[in-house]
Amino acid sequence: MSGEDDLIRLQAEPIDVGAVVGWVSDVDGGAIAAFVGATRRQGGEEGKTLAALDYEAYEQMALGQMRQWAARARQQWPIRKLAIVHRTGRVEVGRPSVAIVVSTPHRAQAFEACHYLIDALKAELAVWKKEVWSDGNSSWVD
Amino acid sequence: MSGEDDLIRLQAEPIDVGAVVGWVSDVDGGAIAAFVGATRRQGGEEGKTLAALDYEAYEQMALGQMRQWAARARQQWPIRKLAIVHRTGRVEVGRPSVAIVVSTPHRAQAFEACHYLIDALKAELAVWKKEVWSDGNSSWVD
Amino acid sequence: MNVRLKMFAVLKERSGAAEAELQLPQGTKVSAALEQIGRRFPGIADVLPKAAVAVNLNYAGRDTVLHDGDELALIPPVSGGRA
Amino acid sequence: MNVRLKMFAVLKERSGAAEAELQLPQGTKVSAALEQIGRRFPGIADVLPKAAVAVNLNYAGRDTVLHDGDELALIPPVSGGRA
Repeated sequence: MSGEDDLIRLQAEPIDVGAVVGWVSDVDGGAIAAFVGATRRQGGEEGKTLAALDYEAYEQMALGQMRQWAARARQQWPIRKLAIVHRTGRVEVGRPSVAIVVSTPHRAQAFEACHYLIDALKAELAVWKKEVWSDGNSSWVD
Repeated sequence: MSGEDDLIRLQAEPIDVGAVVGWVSDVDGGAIAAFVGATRRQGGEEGKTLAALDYEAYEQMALGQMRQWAARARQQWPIRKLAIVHRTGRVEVGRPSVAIVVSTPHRAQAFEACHYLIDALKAELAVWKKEVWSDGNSSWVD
Repeated sequence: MNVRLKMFAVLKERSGAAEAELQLPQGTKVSAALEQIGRRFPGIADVLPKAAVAVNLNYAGRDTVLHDGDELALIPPVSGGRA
Repeated sequence: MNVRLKMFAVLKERSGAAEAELQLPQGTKVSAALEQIGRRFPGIADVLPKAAVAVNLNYAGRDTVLHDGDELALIPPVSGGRA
């Protein structure tokens, strides 16, 4: 159900979305759905703006959670290949912090599985983020 | 509603999915959903396999259709940026024939808009494909 | 009047032409143009009754009246829907 | 017995430590471990009552009994849900 057909990573390096989609592309999976989360530009008090987010992970736990949701998604949809890649460290505004890519025979399945996985990650992943503002201040996001 | 925030193309060159996602990435659009369609491997009669598809477009009409659906999607969802890129010419099995990428403030909107657009393209786009088999035979797909 | 004919995919292959100029009487409808096309390209005459037609990039019915300079396209069934 | 403590994000910053070794009596529950943590790291004592806890990578309740070699992690609220 899992294994070499899942790419599940936490990484400090920028996410190469094209490479992840390429990895998921499968000669048997005609439909590929992807979700990419990027930090949005935000204004704060006194005209300061958000510059970046710092991501910190409880790596072993977060990887375990990602693998568990991958397995649950595979129980529900005929997934050929699946990738979940999440950033750690500093991610500038507009850059990807997470990429989820799923290939299935038909497109509705790919959308559903991808949406399920990002909802699960947003709800529970053992990764925390700290806002870094243009004035140098920073604070953890609850 | 449209214009510089839409990338709508037919192209004979391979689709660089990472570049398209990068183009759509927007400092105001936190959620990016993408669909990539790739030709599936198929077996035919007498052990022959599908090698590629040849795509032929009625370019002006297809581009008009793509622009019209982009405008309709923008009426329904708060889309920041939107890309629809479709191949023409020969596309080998497993390679992308179409990429649709949408950025919105929230993720459910991005999935819905992306799914809407690929459903529309699959139903009506003035693009035709011919199957090219491993034995050199080929036939138009109805 | 002159109408530009465009053909695609299986229709292009079976007719042997991607484009052609049609000379038609003023006020000709799509239905009459299709009859002329069938005589000129007998290889596609059998599929013309079920081919969709676009005039100036929009789908058009058989009763549509053509005008000088129009672009008439024969639209084979659109593929897709596999994935 | 020894239990390895891990702290993350705001808890790591306020305690000043990412990891620590706890020496606990055999049979100690999570609740009692948290009391010891609060005395050792007073900077996070006020948030410990609402912190979630994981034992050996799984969420665990306050009544969970700890064992020698366990990894006890204090889990700040998980962010996300913005996009």
